[in-house]
Amino acid sequence: MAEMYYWEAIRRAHDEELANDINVIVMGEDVGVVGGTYKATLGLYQKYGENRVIDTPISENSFCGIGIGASMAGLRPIVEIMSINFALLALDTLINAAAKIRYMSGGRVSCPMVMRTPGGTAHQLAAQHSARLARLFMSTSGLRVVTPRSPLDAYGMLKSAVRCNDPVIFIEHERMYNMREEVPDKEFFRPLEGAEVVRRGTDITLIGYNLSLQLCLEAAKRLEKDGVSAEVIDLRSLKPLDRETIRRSVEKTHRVLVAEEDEASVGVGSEIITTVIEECFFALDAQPMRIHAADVPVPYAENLEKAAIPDADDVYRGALSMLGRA
Amino acid sequence: MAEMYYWEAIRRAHDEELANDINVIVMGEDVGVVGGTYKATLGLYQKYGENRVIDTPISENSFCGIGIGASMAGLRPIVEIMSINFALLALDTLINAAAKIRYMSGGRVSCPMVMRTPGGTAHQLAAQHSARLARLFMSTSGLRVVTPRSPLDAYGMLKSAVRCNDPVIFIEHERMYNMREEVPDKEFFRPLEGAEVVRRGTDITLIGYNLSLQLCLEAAKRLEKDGVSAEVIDLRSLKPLDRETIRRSVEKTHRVLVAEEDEASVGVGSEIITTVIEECFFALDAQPMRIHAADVPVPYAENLEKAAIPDADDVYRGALSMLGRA
Amino acid sequence: MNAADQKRLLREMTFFRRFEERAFEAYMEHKIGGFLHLYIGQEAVATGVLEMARRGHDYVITGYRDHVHAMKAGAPPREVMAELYGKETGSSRGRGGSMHIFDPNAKFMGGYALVGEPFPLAAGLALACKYKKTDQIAICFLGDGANNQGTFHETMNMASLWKLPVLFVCENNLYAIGTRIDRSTAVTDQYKRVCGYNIPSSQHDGQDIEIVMDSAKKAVDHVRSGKGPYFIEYLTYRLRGHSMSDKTAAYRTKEEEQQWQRRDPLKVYADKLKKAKVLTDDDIKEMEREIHEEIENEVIKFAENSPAPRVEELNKYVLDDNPDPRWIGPLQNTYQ
Amino acid sequence: MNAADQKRLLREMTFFRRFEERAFEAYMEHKIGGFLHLYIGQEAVATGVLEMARRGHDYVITGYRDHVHAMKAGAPPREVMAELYGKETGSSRGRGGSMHIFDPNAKFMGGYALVGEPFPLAAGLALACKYKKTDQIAICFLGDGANNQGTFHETMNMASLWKLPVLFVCENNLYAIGTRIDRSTAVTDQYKRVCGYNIPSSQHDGQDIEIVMDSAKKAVDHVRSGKGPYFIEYLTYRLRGHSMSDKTAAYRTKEEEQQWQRRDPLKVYADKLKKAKVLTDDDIKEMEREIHEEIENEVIKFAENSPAPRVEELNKYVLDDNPDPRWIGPLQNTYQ
Ligand SMILES: Cc1ncc(C[n+]2csc(CCOP(=O)(O)OP(=O)(O)O)c2C)c(N)n1
Ligand SMILES: Cc1ncc(C[n+]2csc(CCOP(=O)(O)OP(=O)(O)O)c2C)c(N)n1
Ligand SMILES: [Mg+2]
Ligand SMILES: [Mg+2]
Repeated sequence: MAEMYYWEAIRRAHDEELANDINVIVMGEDVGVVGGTYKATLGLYQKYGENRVIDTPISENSFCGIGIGASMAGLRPIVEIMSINFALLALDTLINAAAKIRYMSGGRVSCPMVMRTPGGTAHQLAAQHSARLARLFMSTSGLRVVTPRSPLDAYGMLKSAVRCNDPVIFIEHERMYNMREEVPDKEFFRPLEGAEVVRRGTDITLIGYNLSLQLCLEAAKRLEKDGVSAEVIDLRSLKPLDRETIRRSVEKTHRVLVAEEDEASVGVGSEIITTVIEECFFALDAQPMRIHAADVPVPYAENLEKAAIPDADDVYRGALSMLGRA
Repeated sequence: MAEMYYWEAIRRAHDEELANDINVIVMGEDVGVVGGTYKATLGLYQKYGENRVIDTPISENSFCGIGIGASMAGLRPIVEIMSINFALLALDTLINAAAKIRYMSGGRVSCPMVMRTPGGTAHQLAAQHSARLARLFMSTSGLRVVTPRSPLDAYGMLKSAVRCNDPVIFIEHERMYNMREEVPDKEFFRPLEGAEVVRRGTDITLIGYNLSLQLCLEAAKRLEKDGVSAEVIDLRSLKPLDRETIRRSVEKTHRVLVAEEDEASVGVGSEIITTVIEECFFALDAQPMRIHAADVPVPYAENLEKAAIPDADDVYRGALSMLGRA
Repeated sequence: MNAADQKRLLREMTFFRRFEERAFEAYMEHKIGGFLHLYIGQEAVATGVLEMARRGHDYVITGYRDHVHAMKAGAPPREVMAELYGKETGSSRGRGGSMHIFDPNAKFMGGYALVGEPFPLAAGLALACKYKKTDQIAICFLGDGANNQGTFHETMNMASLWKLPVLFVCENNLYAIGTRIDRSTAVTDQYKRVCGYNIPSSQHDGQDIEIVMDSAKKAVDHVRSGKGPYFIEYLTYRLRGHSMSDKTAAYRTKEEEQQWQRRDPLKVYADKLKKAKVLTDDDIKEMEREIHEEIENEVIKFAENSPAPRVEELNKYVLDDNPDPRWIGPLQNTYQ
Repeated sequence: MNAADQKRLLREMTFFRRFEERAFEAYMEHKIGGFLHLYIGQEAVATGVLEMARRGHDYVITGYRDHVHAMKAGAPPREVMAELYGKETGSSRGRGGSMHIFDPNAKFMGGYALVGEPFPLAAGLALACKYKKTDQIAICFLGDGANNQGTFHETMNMASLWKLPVLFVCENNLYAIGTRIDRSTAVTDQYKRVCGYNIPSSQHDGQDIEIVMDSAKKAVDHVRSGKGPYFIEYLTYRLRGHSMSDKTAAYRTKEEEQQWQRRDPLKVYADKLKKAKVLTDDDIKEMEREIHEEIENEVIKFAENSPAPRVEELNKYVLDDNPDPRWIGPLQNTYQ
């Protein structure tokens, strides 16, 4: 068992799946010769050759479409979009085609492919390089949308994503690639579905995913010092959503806060709050709350960016106020 | 004052705005010679000439981009995307560019353009021609998103949209073009912002927009016969959202149901319910409810399509059950 | 080509024509909904090109005007008709409708409503063929209007760069709905538009099926031999409106339509075969009678009598309905 | 060209180089964040092309590697530097940063991070020029990699079809981040890629500013005269990594880099002018000293001393901050 960076975990999953199944191929901009902008495919071009690790031109809609077409013919492509911002160029093939082909063919044709991409704000990348967009895929039937919180989950979920028979949108985060964690040496898989209770608590449920889960964990630690026992749930799978785990937790804590890095309007947070309302409205002792980014294109200036994006302190203070302690 | 079809109201707004301001131009597939798939620009090519009413090739991302570029240089383009399904091809220019240019230029450059498009299911158009997608634009800061419920609002709001200085996404509905209503002969404008209470009531608030507003109105009529007084709110503007009008109504009725034609997950309904929770959680006497489409790509077969899409009866029965009367 | 084949081809084209005319009737009777894009007038292209492909072996993909392509690729006509009727026995189990015919047995991979979307999908199918070193190819049909979509450029570049075994067949019928080609396209000869990709291309008459077959054979051979993609353009004409509600008078002249009526591929081929004494007017009458019987007794009856999908199965086919729990889970929280 | 202009051009290019080197330092000191794409090695292209345009009159637009284009178009260097520093006095009020320089006074319309996005925007600017019958043109700079984006095809077609006054300038520096051009592109000569649009085009050395200017003049004249778009390609090289974190060793050789170092446009032009006795090494030293002073005393000081944006103004500039209530409302419900 060794510590591994998030990017290394992703890379290892690629490596093993390429080795395991000749039908697995990798495609994307700069995934080959240079091994990926975030090193997710480092050395794999050299190891598996240019037919299996394919550098593509800057043509997002079509190289996703090529991945989809290849998957319809039995391959299992892992397609990288270098940043989720660029996925807006590829929604025709991802949403109009990949998400709908199984359904509109009456189950006769399927698209077992993975589209991996980092979503999220990094350090002052400004409006056109800070999209989060998980919401967009989460609102599309026919897709699976997952977003691992840690190297361990990233490794185990990517392996599952490659093997599953549905199109999977696999959302990473630029600010998480250098996160480290122990990952067992022996191969394992993590299921694509199911939210996970990553910290037990009794007073309030904090829900996050991806980077916002980290904010929840940090806030939970601080709350503990204030004598507040926060339960923390990692959504992991945005679609399908594990409503059961959310319900059980809120029925116990009677309070819920959702943190997300995206803007509020029609966001993951609004879906989670509505889910809570539908699942256990009468269990609530306090008004549910969402912590989210400001409703603005992400600004470049450091101070503005910081003000636009939520941090652990926002989650912490939100929770305190919900508990009537702020 | 004459009765007018929805499409005629849209056409009249185009006509008047073209006549009023030389900077107004119209672009889109088949908007010129044939006058638009839904006749929204019928005869305007003949009247204003090919420099002002421009038939474009099938290149959604770029003709939207051309509209945006032209707007940056002082024109006021009205760009039609023939169906909102095709807007997935144009999100790079609409969301990455139009929505962000004002912000990332520090307010120095703006994009006063309108993108009009019909969204919604029609009669068995199947998965690739039944997208609703209002949610997608509603979640994007930097855009205005409006969706008129009637010929009168369509006319008055399109005129306002053309004159306002922001990029406006103007969402129509294929099943509403043949709706008729009296529209005054004298020019008028309807404001882009503000939800409208279109029917007063005291027992429950039904919220809809576009076609789903019609479902709410129909349900309200039926509820009346059951002795239930339903208030009906037309959102009209999805972004920005008029939280105040929603709050006031729910504070009075203590019950709220949102109807939308789209899938539930991360939808307009989830945003409205979350807004209610944030604005007046403690005013609620019942669990808020959303009525929505099934979480599936829209099927072709008539019976499946009907089952997938909500109708007035679903709204009616939802309301009754919330009132404990079903 | 021998007479038997010639007769068969005329019969096939005629069958496709009558099939679509019958679908038109059913549409008028509200037995078919949604959009219905007829291929009437263009039959020689798909029939001729696919005659040169290997049925059930080569992949075929196209846009929404897909009935004839599907059937010639091998989809059973009665299942295609049942699909138009929205029945459970349809090619796509009634979920897709006219624009989304799928038949993986026939390697017919759809049926897409989004103009330009099939380009990359076709290249992806071809990539899989090349990767697996089978001798399959992918054949992608698309309209003149579709070539203005960005995917055209992106896909041509990658197909050429990676030498993918894909044949692009442009059905240039001069219009994209109501927009005449020269009003949307700077260079109207479609085969010239691939000059920037190092892809060989050519342009041919699309109304004479034997011309179509000759030229398609060369193109198919080129692609199958591993030399990379080929782009072939056929000049043709849709004799009906774009879809059911389209009125052609708004954008084209009666004279132009009549001119192309005279080059109706059925007429062109029947005349040729009659002239060559391969068949007589009586043979044609007999053939028409047989086709009529077949369509009524096998195709329409099947569609009419088939059950609609069960509403209880609305949620089927969204995701894999029998997923392997090892990958899918759900994850078990030890938490109670 | 007279000696004064020659000296001025060398000075401008040198200024741009030192400006960016200084920005690099500031980046290392964490005074600049985000991405920073330097134009070092390519200065002759933007400087030469825009020398032939009308400053503050013609529209200019480009990608993320935009500092030099903005300044040559007329954006004050100190405002560009302040933008990199994220200051309220920056070209984009600190909201845009390096990739999003805007200066409408200079008709410099951005600064875009999405590869390929500027194509249609440029055509739109040109459409407005043509529509208003001004004699302005739009100049769009883009990389070799960007030409693989679908917007290239879509925009070239419309620009040609509508004869828009737009000049496309391809800065072919042989790489798109780490992907060498022949690994992404079927036809690597970029000027040949517009053959399918009936757009005239040509290819030139991008390292010698006088060659750039000569060729650009012809192209600008063509476009301004109403003959429609022109596509011009310059062969150039980015001497640094793609952005700050990029290590070039992964994808290109030291030898190749050295070869292009020898064709550094500053060196090429300085050698030429020295040989022509337009200036001496001492003149260059003096020029460098002046530039250094200017950058430190005017540019950097301004950026350093300017205030950051006010956090209270985070929500400014999302929509029109002073909209006309006639169009915006809000609608008043009579309802209480
Ligand atoms: C992306 C997209 N844009 C627009 C449309 C609307 N549309 C359907 S068919 C069509 C014309 C296509 O013309 P062409 O490619 O020549 O094919 P044809 O119908 O002539 O066979 C258009 C614009 C669409 N379905 N998809
Ligand atoms: C749509 C999109 N896809 C991918 C990227 C990531 N990216 C940024 S620059 C770049 C390379 C562009 O190369 P080129 O056009 O040759 O310009 P150069 O950097 O060489 O000036 C890529 C792939 C992006 N910014 N936008
Ligand atoms: Mg056509
Ligand atoms: Mg380059």
